[in-house]
Amino acid sequence: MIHFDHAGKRYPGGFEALNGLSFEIAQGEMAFLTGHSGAGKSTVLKLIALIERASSGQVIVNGLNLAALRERRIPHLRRSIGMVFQNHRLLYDRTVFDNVALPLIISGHGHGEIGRRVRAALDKVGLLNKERAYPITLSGGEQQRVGIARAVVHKPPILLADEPTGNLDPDLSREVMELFRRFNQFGVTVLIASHDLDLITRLPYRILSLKAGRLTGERAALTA
Amino acid sequence: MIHFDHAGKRYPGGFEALNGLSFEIAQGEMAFLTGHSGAGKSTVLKLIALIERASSGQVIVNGLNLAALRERRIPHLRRSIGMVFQNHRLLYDRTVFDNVALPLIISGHGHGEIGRRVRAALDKVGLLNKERAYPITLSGGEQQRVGIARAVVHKPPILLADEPTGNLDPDLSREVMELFRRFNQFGVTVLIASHDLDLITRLPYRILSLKAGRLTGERAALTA
Amino acid sequence: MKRHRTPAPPEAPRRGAERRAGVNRFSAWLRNHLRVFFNTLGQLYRAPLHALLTVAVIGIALALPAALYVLLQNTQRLADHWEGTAQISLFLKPSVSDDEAEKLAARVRGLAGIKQARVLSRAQALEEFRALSGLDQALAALGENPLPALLIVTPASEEPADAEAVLETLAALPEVETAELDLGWLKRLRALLDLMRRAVWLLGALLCSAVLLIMGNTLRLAIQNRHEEIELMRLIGATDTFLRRPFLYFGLMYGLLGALFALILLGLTLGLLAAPAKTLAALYNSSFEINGLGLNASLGLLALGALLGLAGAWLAVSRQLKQIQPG
Amino acid sequence: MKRHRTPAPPEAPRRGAERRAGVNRFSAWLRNHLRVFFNTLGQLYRAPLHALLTVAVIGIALALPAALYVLLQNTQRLADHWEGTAQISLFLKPSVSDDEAEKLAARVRGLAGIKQARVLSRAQALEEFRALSGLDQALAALGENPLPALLIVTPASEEPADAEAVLETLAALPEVETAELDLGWLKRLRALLDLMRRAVWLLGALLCSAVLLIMGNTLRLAIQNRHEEIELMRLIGATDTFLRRPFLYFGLMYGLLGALFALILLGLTLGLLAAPAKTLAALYNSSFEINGLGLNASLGLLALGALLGLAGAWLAVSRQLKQIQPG
Ligand SMILES: Nc1ncnc2c1ncn2[C@@H]1O[C@H](COP(=O)(O)OP(=O)(O)OP(=O)(O)O)[C@@H](O)[C@H]1O
Ligand SMILES: Nc1ncnc2c1ncn2[C@@H]1O[C@H](COP(=O)(O)OP(=O)(O)OP(=O)(O)O)[C@@H](O)[C@H]1O
Ligand SMILES: [Mg+2]
Ligand SMILES: [Mg+2]
Repeated sequence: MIHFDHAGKRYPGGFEALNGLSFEIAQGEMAFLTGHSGAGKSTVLKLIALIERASSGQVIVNGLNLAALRERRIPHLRRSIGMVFQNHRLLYDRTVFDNVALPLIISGHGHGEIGRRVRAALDKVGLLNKERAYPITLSGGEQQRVGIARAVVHKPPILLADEPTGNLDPDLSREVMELFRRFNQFGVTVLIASHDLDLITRLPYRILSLKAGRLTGERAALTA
Repeated sequence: MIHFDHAGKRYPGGFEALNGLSFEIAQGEMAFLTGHSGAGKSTVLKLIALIERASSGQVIVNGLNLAALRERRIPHLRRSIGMVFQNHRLLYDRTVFDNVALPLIISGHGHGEIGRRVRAALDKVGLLNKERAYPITLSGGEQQRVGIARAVVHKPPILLADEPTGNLDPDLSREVMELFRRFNQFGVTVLIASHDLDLITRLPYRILSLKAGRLTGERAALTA
Repeated sequence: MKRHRTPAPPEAPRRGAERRAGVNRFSAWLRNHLRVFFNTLGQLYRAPLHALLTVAVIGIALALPAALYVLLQNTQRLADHWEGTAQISLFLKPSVSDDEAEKLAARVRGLAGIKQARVLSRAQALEEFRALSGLDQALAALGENPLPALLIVTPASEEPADAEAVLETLAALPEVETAELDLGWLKRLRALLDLMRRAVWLLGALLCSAVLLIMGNTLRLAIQNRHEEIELMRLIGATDTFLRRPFLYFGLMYGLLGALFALILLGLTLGLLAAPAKTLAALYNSSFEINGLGLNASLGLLALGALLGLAGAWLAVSRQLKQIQPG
Repeated sequence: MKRHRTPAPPEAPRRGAERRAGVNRFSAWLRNHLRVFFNTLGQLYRAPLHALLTVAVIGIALALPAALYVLLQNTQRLADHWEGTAQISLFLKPSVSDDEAEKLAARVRGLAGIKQARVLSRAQALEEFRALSGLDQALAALGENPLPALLIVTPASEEPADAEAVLETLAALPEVETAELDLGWLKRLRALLDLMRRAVWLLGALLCSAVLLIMGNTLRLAIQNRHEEIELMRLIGATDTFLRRPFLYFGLMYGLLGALFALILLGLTLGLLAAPAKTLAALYNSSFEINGLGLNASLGLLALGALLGLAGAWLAVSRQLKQIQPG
């Protein structure tokens, strides 16, 4: 589903954020990406969603070779990916409902279906009662969960999350991870960048460790 | 230095975020504020910096009774507080240097002094080499540290931090806490909201636990 | 969706459903347009002061060339009223009586290349002379009427060359003392109207570009203002078309409302100017009244407003949107 | 600051230093102003297209009333040139010779309430009549000159009542056949100029408010655009004055540049219109030339632009900034 083949990323300015990175995540797999601050975790996720283009090597996502993907087709790629951002990226002038509805509006869904799907997604993250609230009135953890609801509302085959538990207390973190697990059980390919080692090492999934843009270690998935 | 006396906060909409909260933090003390997501940690910090006004009870900061503080004097209060925000709040169209320089520019410092102080602050958070970079080119952890540099550059007597380690890996988290400790050793009053219990229970400082807007527990400072 | 009603388990991606939703492309398209249309209306409604400001600025910019156009039309009408077209004045010999003059007029009407001919008797000539020159008392001082009778002839063609030919024929008539082609007066009028037309075009061009600029500028700022939103939208897969649409509606709507504002402004201004214009006309013993823009030109102005709004939006949006990319 | 050069240990808050830095209030104030001034210049320089757009819009809005003002001034000048002030035309009896007319003129000049008196001989009267009426050939057809000699008298006072009194005195002179006070022509001119003046004021008021609106709108959007920055600045203790300052400079600068743009635009337009105006003047045998705005009025326009920019900024900023509070 996600295949990095000697991918490198050199940012303008010359900084080499990724260096000959190769790994593969199969369809329906769930994996963690870890590493110290600045190791390149966010950069990996950016390459997958074509927020940045790899400067060398190949990245293949959902069967598409991203280097060959034309500008016009990028929206198509992104609609097949749900992203949870490190800093939420909610729109503060819209209600929680409207924030979560965005991916559906973009693909032109009908009013009734939008309502049903958004409420289902909010229900899953336990925020159905905050539907009409504005993000500014939510605590940091609640905002994070709105972001998760938005990422899954259109049922993308791939789910990427950049430190989704950074702003959550330990209990909530576990709950959120549980949520991702369940999405994975329904066939979604999940890749999560996180440095909450305590939490992720306890889970049975594969863990990719980055250091200065290189894969330095990998813990295979534990069999349950 | 910071004194809450039966302070309550009811947000518009009727939600009771804080409820008869009383505690005191002495000058030169360092303390943690913890609690689950939505417990009211950020609200406490907002009341101290007058981002929100208490709806009942009293809050006294640096000798000022905030309920009686006129609108015009708010900047004066805020200049005596350094804040590290949960979501960095950096200006993305300015360099790291310019971001850190803001508090000094606001109080009208001279060019030479700004340069000296900003570099000293960046040096402390280990980002002196990123002086000319734009925040967008920094990793999440680096951005967090820029936020910390900005909070301390004008040497405020009070330092507030809202989950300053939420986006940092464990090593960096420890380093950042160490940084706060050192500020505290130089006489700065420090209050940090955090749910990284692993980290903060290991440190010898006082811990205030919130739950649904009430103080539910307190661990006194350990003697070193 | 019934099978998903059980609360907890997350829904797996059903690609079939995705595709099904994508089948009816047209209804999605229409839905999007309607949504954007009502959103734009809603935005106008929620920020009425802002909307009014922008609309007022565009309205003023459109009202000005429209006002000058109205002025031009009215002057033209005034000119037509006074002079009609090229005229030939035949000054008849003093010996020709008013009766003989009428007969001559009938004969002249029969000639080729003549549209109209009318007699201006000596008394009428004096009257008109008086009215035109404004020197009533000076003429009264003359005592006896010194003016001859005239025959005012309108040639069928307005081409100076044709008119000259007619002039020559007529000048040869025995009853005629002198024949004069009123090109002087005509030239002046034409020069004046030319000047005005040039001014209207100049001003019109200037102010239409001003509307483009205003629209572009307003939208440029509006887009920058929604920078984060656009970035996020791109991140979750919005196409350029989708992102552009609300701004184009915005431009269209503002242009249209601006034109409407211009029409109202023009109406008010003409109302204010009607009284002094009437006073002025009365001094010239004229019943002249200012005419408004008229239905067609009004509709034209609305169309122009809409077009300029849309064009300004397009220019700003295409350039701006490209620049906003998530990074 | 030497003692802080050791790398690691954080600096304790030195309240003494804070206070010391606060002592020289004036230098901090000046530093702030200079910084903002150069920042604003820098912004203009970095986004020249944006700056140009806004400046152009303001410039056009300022250029229009200025253009109308120039038109008014020129018409006034033209009118003065033609008519000067209230005039009394004394139509002399046909028996009065040109010599006698000159003597009469000398006598009239000596009377109270008379500013000037000049003779228009019969030949000159015919000439002027011809030029004014444009009916050369009609007059030529008259053969003999039917006009009497005239005495053109300018009363010292322009008050209609005073002029009437002078008129009565002069009408009583034995050489005078009829005396006419040229109030009709004067009235018309006054009505026309009145109309124009009204239009200038109307347009001026309209467009000055347009500039205010444009400025306000531009700044409103600029402020919203920097919403986050302002919020952050408030959080770290920026005062209202501090936050307002850059926007006021922005308004001032844009107003000033807009006025400059208007002056250039006006110059170009007058240049374009000079040729047809000359043609028109030539038709009237006049050497009339369009005058520009002049130094004083130009400086006035610059001041007006700066003032409007500042005022628009102030209006927008005070309202907007209050609304942006960290939450
Ligand atoms: N747009 C950019 N331009 C230049 N350098 C960049 C850019 N984005 C990231 N970098 C650099 O690339 C490196 C890796 O960044 P990245 O955001 O991938 O780190 P990360 O592993 O997500 O770190 P964190 O845990 O702190 O979020 C960092 O050192 C950063 O400074
Ligand atoms: N402006 C607001 N209007 C209404 N309700 C608000 C507002 N801000 C916060 N709240 C509510 O108050 C409660 C406490 O919020 P607060 O941000 O203080 O929580 P927190 O302890 O910081 O949580 P987290 O760890 O998730 O950041 C939350 O339930 C939130 O929904
Ligand atoms: Mg990252
Ligand atoms: Mg919080």
